[in-house]
Amino acid sequence: MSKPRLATAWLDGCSGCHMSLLDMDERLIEIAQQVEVVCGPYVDIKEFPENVDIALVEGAVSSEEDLHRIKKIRERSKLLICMGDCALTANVPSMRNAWEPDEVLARAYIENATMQQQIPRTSVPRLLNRARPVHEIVRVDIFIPGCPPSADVLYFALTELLAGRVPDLSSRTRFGA
Amino acid sequence: MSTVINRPTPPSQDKRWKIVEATVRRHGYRSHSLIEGLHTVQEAFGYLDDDAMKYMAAALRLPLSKVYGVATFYHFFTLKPKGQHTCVVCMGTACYIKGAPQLLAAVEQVHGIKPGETTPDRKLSLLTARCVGSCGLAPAVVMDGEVAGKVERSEFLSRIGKWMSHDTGRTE
Amino acid sequence: MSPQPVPQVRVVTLKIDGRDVGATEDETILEVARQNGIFIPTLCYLDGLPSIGACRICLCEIKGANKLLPACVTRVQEGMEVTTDSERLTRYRKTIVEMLFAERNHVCAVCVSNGHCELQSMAQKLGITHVHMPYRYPKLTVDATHARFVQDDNRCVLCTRCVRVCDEVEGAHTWDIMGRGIDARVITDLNQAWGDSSSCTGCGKCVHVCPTGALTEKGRSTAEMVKKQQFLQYLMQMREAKQ
Amino acid sequence: MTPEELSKIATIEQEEQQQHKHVIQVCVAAGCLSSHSDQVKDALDKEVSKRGLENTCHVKGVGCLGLCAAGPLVRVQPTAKPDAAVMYQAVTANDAADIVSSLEGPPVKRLVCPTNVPFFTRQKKIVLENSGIIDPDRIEEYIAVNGYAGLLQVVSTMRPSEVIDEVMRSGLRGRGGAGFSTGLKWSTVAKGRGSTKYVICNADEGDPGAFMDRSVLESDPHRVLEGMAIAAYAVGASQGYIYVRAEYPLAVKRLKAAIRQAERAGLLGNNIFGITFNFSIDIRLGAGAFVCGEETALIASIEGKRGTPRPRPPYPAESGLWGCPTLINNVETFANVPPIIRNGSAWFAGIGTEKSKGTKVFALAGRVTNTGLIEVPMGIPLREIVYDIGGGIPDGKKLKAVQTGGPSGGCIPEQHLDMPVDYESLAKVGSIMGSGGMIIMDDTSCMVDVAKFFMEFCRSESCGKCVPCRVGTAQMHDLLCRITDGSGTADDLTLLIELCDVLRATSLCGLGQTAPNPVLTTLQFFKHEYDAHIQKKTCPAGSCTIHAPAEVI
Repeated sequence: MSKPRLATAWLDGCSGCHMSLLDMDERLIEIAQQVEVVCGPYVDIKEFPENVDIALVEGAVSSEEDLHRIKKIRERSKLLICMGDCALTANVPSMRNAWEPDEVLARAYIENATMQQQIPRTSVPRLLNRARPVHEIVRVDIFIPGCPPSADVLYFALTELLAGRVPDLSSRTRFGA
Repeated sequence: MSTVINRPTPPSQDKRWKIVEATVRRHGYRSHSLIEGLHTVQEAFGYLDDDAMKYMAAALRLPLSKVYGVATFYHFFTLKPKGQHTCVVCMGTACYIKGAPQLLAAVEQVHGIKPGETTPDRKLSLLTARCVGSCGLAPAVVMDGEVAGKVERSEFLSRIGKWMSHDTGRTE
Repeated sequence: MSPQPVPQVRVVTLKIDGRDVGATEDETILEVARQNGIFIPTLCYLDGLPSIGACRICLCEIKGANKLLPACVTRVQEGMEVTTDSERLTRYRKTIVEMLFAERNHVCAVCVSNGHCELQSMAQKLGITHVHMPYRYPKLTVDATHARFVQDDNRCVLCTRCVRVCDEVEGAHTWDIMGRGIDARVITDLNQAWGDSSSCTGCGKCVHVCPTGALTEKGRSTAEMVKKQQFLQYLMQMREAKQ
Repeated sequence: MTPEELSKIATIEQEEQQQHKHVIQVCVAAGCLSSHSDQVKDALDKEVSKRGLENTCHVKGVGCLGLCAAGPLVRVQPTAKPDAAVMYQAVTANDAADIVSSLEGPPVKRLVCPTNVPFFTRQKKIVLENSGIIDPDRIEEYIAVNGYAGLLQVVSTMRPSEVIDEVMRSGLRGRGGAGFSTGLKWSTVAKGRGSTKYVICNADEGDPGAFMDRSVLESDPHRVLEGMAIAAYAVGASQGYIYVRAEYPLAVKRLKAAIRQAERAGLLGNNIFGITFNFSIDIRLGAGAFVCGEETALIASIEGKRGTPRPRPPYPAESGLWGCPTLINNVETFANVPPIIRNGSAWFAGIGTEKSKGTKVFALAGRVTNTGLIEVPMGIPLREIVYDIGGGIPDGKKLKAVQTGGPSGGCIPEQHLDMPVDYESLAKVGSIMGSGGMIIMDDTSCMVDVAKFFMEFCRSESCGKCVPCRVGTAQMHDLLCRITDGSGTADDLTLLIELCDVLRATSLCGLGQTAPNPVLTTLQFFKHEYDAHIQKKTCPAGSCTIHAPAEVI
């Protein structure tokens, strides 16, 4: 039997969840032996492939590109896991949600800019009206709260999954942990 | 232990405060007459301002935040002065299904104000009511205190139009 | 005040989660459950403040009653059979807590109360991993005008503990609720800046009874605000002793 | 006031009325008043005096004549032959001369409003028996039609417990909505601890689309005062409050006048009818909060506070206003009491159905020909109300639903039209009797939009104290907005249904607990309309503006 195909994806987040994955240290080797890492910031392949078994998603859905990617990720993955608060609550990216995107952009790129005051319109994806948690866009199978979830929590979740069990995380992590 | 109670003096010399004072006196300055008192203030002045609420708080020996909490809980009370003319569109069920929303839309289209707002020249305030109880005559509108039934768009707008063109103070 | 004659209270027996327990009839289900080591989740309730039964998280099933009843205000009765935990109750409790997360802008990760927040720990206890209803993202303000404290409406759950402690314990009644429904807000005096309040004594009781990061001490950074609520019990005991 | 004085007032008044050959009754209740019936009355007065007929023809303002749609209504009644009365509709001041000229001849044909039609003949008037007959501003007229005779009978011949038994036997149930046994409520308050008790009349008629109570207060205010006084005697209260909407200025004015007159006549105050029974009534104005229809919120409001409800028990009957046992009944309930006392409980129990006794007043409104106020015996089929009394649906449209019970009620579809109107039958189809608003809807009304309308109402009327109602009504309203504008999904519908269950089970008071009802009944009977909005992005009734499906966010 071939090893499960694992992909990670980074939407609107600070990459802290991916850092936390790296913090598994030597346990990374143990995990790497059990899975084939097929896509993500850590590997060369950036185009999300077909037939992924486990997709770990960090970040909120904030731009048109995020929206496009999360739909593709869902289509191509058996198990979609939200890794961290941004993916499951929209967290810090959602703090702009009480305002319209144009107001937010104007604040960042005009009011608070000292030079080159202009709102980037080209070669960056358009912001959605709201930054949204992943489950509001596509079906999500497992949620791992935390900001970021600790390396221990991620290790526990992955080993449980690889052992064929649904991880019970309630006593191990929470929003903001 | 008891403290000497000094009845507060009204915020101004305005004679309307006499009516307010009389109401709270009639209720023995008891705290439970707050709503009655606020009704009197609003009837006399058209709205409740900070001075009025401070006065009521002092007269009835109530905390300021409690007075403000009560004044903003009940939708009948308003903290902003109304325009010269008021138009209350009934949004009861019968009026709703017989076209009240369209009347509101008409005012917004022509005079640019939404419910709860007043035109910049302070001539017209548009309000909504939960139900004025004239369901048999839906849609009903209360125009300057007078109930009008089976209101039609064009007649409605022309009545408001008359208000808007009158009392301009301009001679043409 | 002169001492009140102590009225006769009857002893009753009842069942909580199948266990036979004894109590006096002036006690609430919550009090009796806690005495017997049975946990019922609560949010607006705080020992030492008058109970209001508003958050609906402590709702319990009572055999024979057609409605769920809040444990914090429902008095025990002879022969009562109470269920404090069931699949149905957990489902309701989860939804209610999720409602609170969806109502305002609770971003735990950057909150001064992170790790010390009753809403956050309630979500964990109930196993909430995400909020299954749309977030509302209201535009709310932060009032930092007070010399020592900060009020952040984004994190308020309208439990009114601050209103009650200020009114009942401190006696200032600086806080109250303005408006109603989804637009209700906690205010000081005539909805003015806290720093300008003429009634606030600056005692800080409200800050420490607040279950979330809505009322905090100034100068705290993320996860640094630890609330100390023991004072309330202490004050109540001292006052009782004086009477 | 002594019993002899009461009957003397009645006799004098009746004799005076007999002196006039004709009486012209002009409806001056709010409905007709809004089409200027006051001007009609002035014109008639002038016309009568111009012709020097003051001694033979009496023009008077009366309460609601019922058929508001045809107002202003005027009724001309020959004193000798009351049955020969003629009703005129859509009368203007210009018609006054013709009406006065016709007194001795044939009626003014162009104005005649036929009264031999089901709208008038199928009604059964108990609560409204004086409405449109007597001048609400004159206590003498009320006394002349047996007014305050019930109170006299009670205080002079019955013990309080006998009064309660009589009300209990009549089977009267609360007319405010839930239909709790009135007798049972009275007996609980009577048993309540302490010597101070209160009687409150809930006249905060808050349902949008209901104006029964307003009409009773405007047309026959003394009836309500008498009902309250009888209740006060029965439960042992000496102070009463009428909590009335500030939006009803005319009702407030008439109530104030009525209370003053009753006090002056010794029918309110101390030592009523010479016995040691004291009862005073004060008015408290509501200020626009639907939730104050809930008993504990109403009490908070009378105490001058924010009108937020508190958990029950304890019920107000045990611990209500200022912690004292308090009886709260609504206007129509109190108005039923004097006739029950005068005519006996057996008479009342003989009207209606097994579990729902007496009559019910409905405010008939919406897409129906005869909008107005009606009173019908309990158990009458809904179809009869809509098609016979109501005259059917105008403009050749088709009936879609009948909405009863306001924001706590539901939409009853055509297929249930033959059900009897009583508490149990209405509950069976997911609605409630409510206070009596009855809105007829035709196929131009979108049922999802109606559900949205009521949810907007609940969201804005929620007091905000408990979480499920405060947040839940806002969430549900948002979901319904999405569905009606075409951006709703199947998941939204699932969540909507789930929230219905949560609000129902967990909200603190009736407002939140019943807020889901309009959604649930429209889902039960008109699910296809929800599906059309969600799946096909169309509104079958054509009333919702569906936006083109834009981006998901």
